[in-house]
Amino acid sequence: MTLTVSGLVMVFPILYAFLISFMQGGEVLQGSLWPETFSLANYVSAFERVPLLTYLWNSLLVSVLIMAGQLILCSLAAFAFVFTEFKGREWIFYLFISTMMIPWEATMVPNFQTVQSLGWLNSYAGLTIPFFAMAFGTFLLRQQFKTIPKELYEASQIAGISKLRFFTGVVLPVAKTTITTLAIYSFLTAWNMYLWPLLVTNNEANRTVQIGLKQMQTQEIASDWGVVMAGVVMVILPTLILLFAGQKRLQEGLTQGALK
Amino acid sequence: MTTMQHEFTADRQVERKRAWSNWATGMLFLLPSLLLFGVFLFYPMVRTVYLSLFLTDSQGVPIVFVGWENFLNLFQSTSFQISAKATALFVLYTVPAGIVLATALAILANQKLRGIGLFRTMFSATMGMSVAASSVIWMFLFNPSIGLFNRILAALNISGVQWLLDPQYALLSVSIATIWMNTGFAFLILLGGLQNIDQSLYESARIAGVSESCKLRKITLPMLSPTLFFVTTVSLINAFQTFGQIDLLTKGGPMESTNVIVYSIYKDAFINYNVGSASAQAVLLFVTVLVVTVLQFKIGERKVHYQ
Amino acid sequence: MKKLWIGSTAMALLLAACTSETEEAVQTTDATAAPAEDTGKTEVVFWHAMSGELETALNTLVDDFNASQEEYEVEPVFQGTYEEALTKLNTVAGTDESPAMMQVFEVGTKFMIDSGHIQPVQDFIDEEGFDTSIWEENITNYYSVDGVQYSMPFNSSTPVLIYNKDAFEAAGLDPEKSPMTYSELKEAAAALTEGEQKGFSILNYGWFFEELVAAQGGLFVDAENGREGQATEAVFNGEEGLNVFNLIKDMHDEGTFYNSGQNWDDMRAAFQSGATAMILDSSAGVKGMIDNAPFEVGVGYLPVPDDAERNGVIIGGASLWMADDIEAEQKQGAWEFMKYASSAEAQAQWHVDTGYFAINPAAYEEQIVVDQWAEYPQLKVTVDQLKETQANAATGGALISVFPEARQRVVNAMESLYQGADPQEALDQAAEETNRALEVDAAKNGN
Amino acid sequence: MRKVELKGITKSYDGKQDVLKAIDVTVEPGEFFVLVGPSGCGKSTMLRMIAGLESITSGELALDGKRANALTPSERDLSMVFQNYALYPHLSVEQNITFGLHVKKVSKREQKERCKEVCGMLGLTDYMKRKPRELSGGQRQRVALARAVVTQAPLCLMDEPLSNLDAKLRAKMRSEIRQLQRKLGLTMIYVTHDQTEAMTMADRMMILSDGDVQQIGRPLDVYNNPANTFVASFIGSPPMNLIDAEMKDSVLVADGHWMTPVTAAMKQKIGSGRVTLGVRPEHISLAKDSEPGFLVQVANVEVLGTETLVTFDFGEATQWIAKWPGQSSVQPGEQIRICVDDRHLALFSAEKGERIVCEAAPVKKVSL
Repeated sequence: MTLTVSGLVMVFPILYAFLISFMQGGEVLQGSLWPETFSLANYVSAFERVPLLTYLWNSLLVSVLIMAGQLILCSLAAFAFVFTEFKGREWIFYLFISTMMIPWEATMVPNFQTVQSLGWLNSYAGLTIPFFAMAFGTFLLRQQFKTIPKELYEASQIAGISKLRFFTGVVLPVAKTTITTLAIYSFLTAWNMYLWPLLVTNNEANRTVQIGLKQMQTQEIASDWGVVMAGVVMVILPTLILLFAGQKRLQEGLTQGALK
Repeated sequence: MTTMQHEFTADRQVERKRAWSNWATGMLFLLPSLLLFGVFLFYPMVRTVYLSLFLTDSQGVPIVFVGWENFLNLFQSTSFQISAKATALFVLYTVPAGIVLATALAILANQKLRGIGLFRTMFSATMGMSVAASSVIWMFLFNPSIGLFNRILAALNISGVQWLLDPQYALLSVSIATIWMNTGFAFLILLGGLQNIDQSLYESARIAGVSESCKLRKITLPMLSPTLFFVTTVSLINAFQTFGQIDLLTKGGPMESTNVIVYSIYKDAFINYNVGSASAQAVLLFVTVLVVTVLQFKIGERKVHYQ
Repeated sequence: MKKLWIGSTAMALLLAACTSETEEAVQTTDATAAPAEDTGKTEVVFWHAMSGELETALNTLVDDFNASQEEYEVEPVFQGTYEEALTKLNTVAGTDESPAMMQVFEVGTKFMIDSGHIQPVQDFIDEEGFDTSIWEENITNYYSVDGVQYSMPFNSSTPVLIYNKDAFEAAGLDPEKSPMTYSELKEAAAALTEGEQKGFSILNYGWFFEELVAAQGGLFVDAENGREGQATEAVFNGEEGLNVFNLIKDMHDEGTFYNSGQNWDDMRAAFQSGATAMILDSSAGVKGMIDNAPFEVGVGYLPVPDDAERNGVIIGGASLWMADDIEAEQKQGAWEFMKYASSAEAQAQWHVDTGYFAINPAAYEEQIVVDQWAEYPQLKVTVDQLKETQANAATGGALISVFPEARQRVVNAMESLYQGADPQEALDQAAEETNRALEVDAAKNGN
Repeated sequence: MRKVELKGITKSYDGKQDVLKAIDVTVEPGEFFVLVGPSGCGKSTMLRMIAGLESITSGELALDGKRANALTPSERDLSMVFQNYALYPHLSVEQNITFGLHVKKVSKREQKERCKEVCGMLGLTDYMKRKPRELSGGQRQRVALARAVVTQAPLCLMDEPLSNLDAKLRAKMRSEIRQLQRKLGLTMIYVTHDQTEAMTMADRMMILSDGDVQQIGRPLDVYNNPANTFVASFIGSPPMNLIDAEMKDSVLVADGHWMTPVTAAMKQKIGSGRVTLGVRPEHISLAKDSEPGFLVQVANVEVLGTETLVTFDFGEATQWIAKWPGQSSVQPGEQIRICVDDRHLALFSAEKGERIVCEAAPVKKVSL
């Protein structure tokens, strides 16, 4: 009972957005809950108004690139923090952690200038590479790698297996669950970026879908809420599907005690 | 003996070489991250600290060195005091409530029931919602004339609330929306934490005839504490840096009641072109988050029960 | 060190993936631009902040221009809100990334002039002997300083009073007669306030305050609104400003005022759902309001205090600016587009599509406009209000670079009224804070 | 087969305190050498130093006579079995066994063959495709063994490999490992805290305590002639009974009133003063009517079938255990008379607990 009620409360805003996206002009402003007819007109205008398909594709590409980059860099760094020993390791770790506290808004202008001088404006490189290094992900993976018995590492040392081979052949597969979790997390975060993609792109060819959402809202004249909500649905649908599809896998990973 | 010593030095050399190669390997693994951090975080941060001591032109080029003046002005400005207070309140509203909610949902969803997967999906759904999309929806819910909340209140014969327009409620309203947006992520992590708790602990508690609330206090929460600690840390840092929903829902108003420091930084830097003042605020924010996080580690680690 | 080498290869591959994507992207951009190059057209990049239906209308305008001639290809790119677009321009001004043409909102005027990266359109006007008299004087007034036309007015709007005719009738008021003075407004609001319905609402947005002050002939800053020299002090806390604040305060205290916040859509929702019977809105929003409201909509002039002389309105909206550091061909292309956009036909279409004013009054003679006015007689009211405006320092609008900040201060002061603040104190505080911003700005510029 | 020499090996983490103090030992080729001691005594550290997983602070490690201090683990050509088996959870049994063989340049075909052979040897043939978590504890253990064996390294190190198994399985695996080692002729260094394992498996063993070598020797020698009280109480189950005693005139007096006469030779060795006196449980017997004996009260009786353990109060604070063959009918609370063969009395110095060696005296039953 509690479960059902809290479940409905949590998803209500999302359902509401879906419902509104099917409503016609007047219905929205009179505050109806249920559309009189399920019209797809809003979706049609949403697609007409902005190149949604291009945007969706770009979002997908950017998110996947960022995800891949973050996974590679974070797991490499986390591996170094757990399985290699060198002077200053702790110090560098704290340096990493401290980056989480730097407000992103404060770094935006210098970063824009950097990207500009690298000639990365209007490119996927400019959209993605600045996000490849992520303290949160490194932290998460480091905690996970720490739970890997150090004997696994020692056994491979005795067998003469190289660090890199141990990394790819043992650490990554063993930490699969956490890596999946992180992958989903970074995909979603990347998908939801707005201000940065707006700054570094100057044309529609590589803009992302969140900008499209903003493009549908207006300031001085009335926004067409039905169309905006249709846009909202188009923006959240891919991530919701990913979440629902990944849910079971995530769940499995979380429950499976593996060899502990 | 000399050969022994000779061999020993030889060993030391090999070891030193190996230590160096270890260091090099470690650094090589870290290099990509360090490089990007350096370029996209540390460099701008250093620049921010530098700029906080200047007045700049609209393009952020320093013109006049003013030393601590930007900071002094901030401390004297009521606007900044309001910002600081709003930030503190926002953190206070969102972090504890968000964690309690997510924990409660996680405990609810950790039962073994048929179809529980559906509820888990429902609870984690907000994780798939972008801030932009969520804000649009919440703006609609909060709308004083056609929004759902006021219509519910009206149905209950309670006069409507100006959710986002009344300085008394605006921060609270934004906090409610924020809690909702952040629940999905916290829920997923906490559910994972719950599922890692050894079931035998509950079995022995059941044999001892311990009450449910006692089980919660004595087993679940202590065993969940490392996860809770992690979630708290991340939530705290995120709360201090919340930007999107403020921009979309209230733009810092009304009467600056939701003008949290990050938003104030954004406004100063991008709308008012006071890069110096914005930089000074960024430095203060960074220091605050750093102090809070360190404190949290100091206090939190003592209470955390590692398995 | 073989293992390490593999590590860096992985990185290199990833980077390569990124760059190859980039190249691909660049190629696709080239591909879309290719026809332009084939026909030898000069590309003119045009940054704007028009979203939603406005963007559709803008794209139509641009397409028509591109189809109308062979030499230039204007490429419109949405860059976020006015603020975001300006921020972005600010970061790229003077570089290769800079657009040839840029839409900037009215409060950014002084900022643009000071930026040093713009080409005043006056040079082209002089060169061609272009007749600027075809432009609506009250619009061009805003964008010219010391007789130099800096930018080309584009989308312009003014505030108007919008009211619910059905509610007027129900309250026993004449639905064809909108309140013209503050006391008429108060009376009407009192009559309209009933149950869930409040009488009147103003969006908490600095623009409306500026307009209400200017309508009485009041200035915003000294030095004749900054047009006779560098403004150093805010004067909006004078009598005219106080009139406006007292009006809001009184109505709020009487319970006839509805606080609709800072969001345009919220205000409109309040009007359309019957939460308030009168609002101030942009002339650009009138048509949509008439279409969507489930009742008859009336449009009237901005009210003024009973004893004040009506000065008229300041022009709002945005204008088109030309970048300085671009090739002459591109400048010419931008100029051609500006001329095209100000032509009667283009302006007529633009006016009909968006509700923004035609900067070229001849457009109102065009058939499509005549047809639309027949259908929406309310639209004519907005134009009349502008036509009747006296051209002076007050209606010319203030020229300060810290305008965005000043607006925030005013909004703050407006909001504090609802919390019971004293109107004069609230205004004084906003003025004082604006003065500080002016001071800091002056310090930056070394004055 | 491999010879392992440790010469003055010392380990220190902080540079001040030594966790291992100047260890000298040689493990002969083909020998099954057991390192035994309580947890924290440094035995695992020592094994890991041999493996190359820990650095050597000072001293020399030689493999087959060649200095090996600075060699990496893989350069030492050895295999190791870990306490938790260190199986790769994501790999099948077969993959686990062959993982790493490619480094040793073993061809794919040979890898398969070797794996098959080893699996056959260890009864894993039916499980080759399974993942570790689908195996029982004993099977996982065998996989870990197989992984060590398959490398054909001449030296095998084992770190408490049986501690995660139940008692019955442990006994079985002990014997299997021993047989395997003999069959393959491996040099084995085996760490355990379980003295039974040490006793039953070792060719020779080293008893460690607090980083110090207590004794090195063949199991029976150690059992029969423990070098000190530590070894005496650590080796043997139940452990050797110990009690403080004082030399008074020519008798040893324990706990105030238990007395035993000693031979002149012993007396000379002891001198005067305090000693610790030890007796193995199996050397305590019920006194026959004709023999002198002590009257003690039985506190507990454990009948194990082939033997009986009798716990009785000895002195104020001490309980001793006697082990008798067969099934005794003694009951708790009963008063019994016991006696000890004085030939089996072990004496240790009171301060350092070192063994005081006396030449064998003629067997004479004495009463304490």
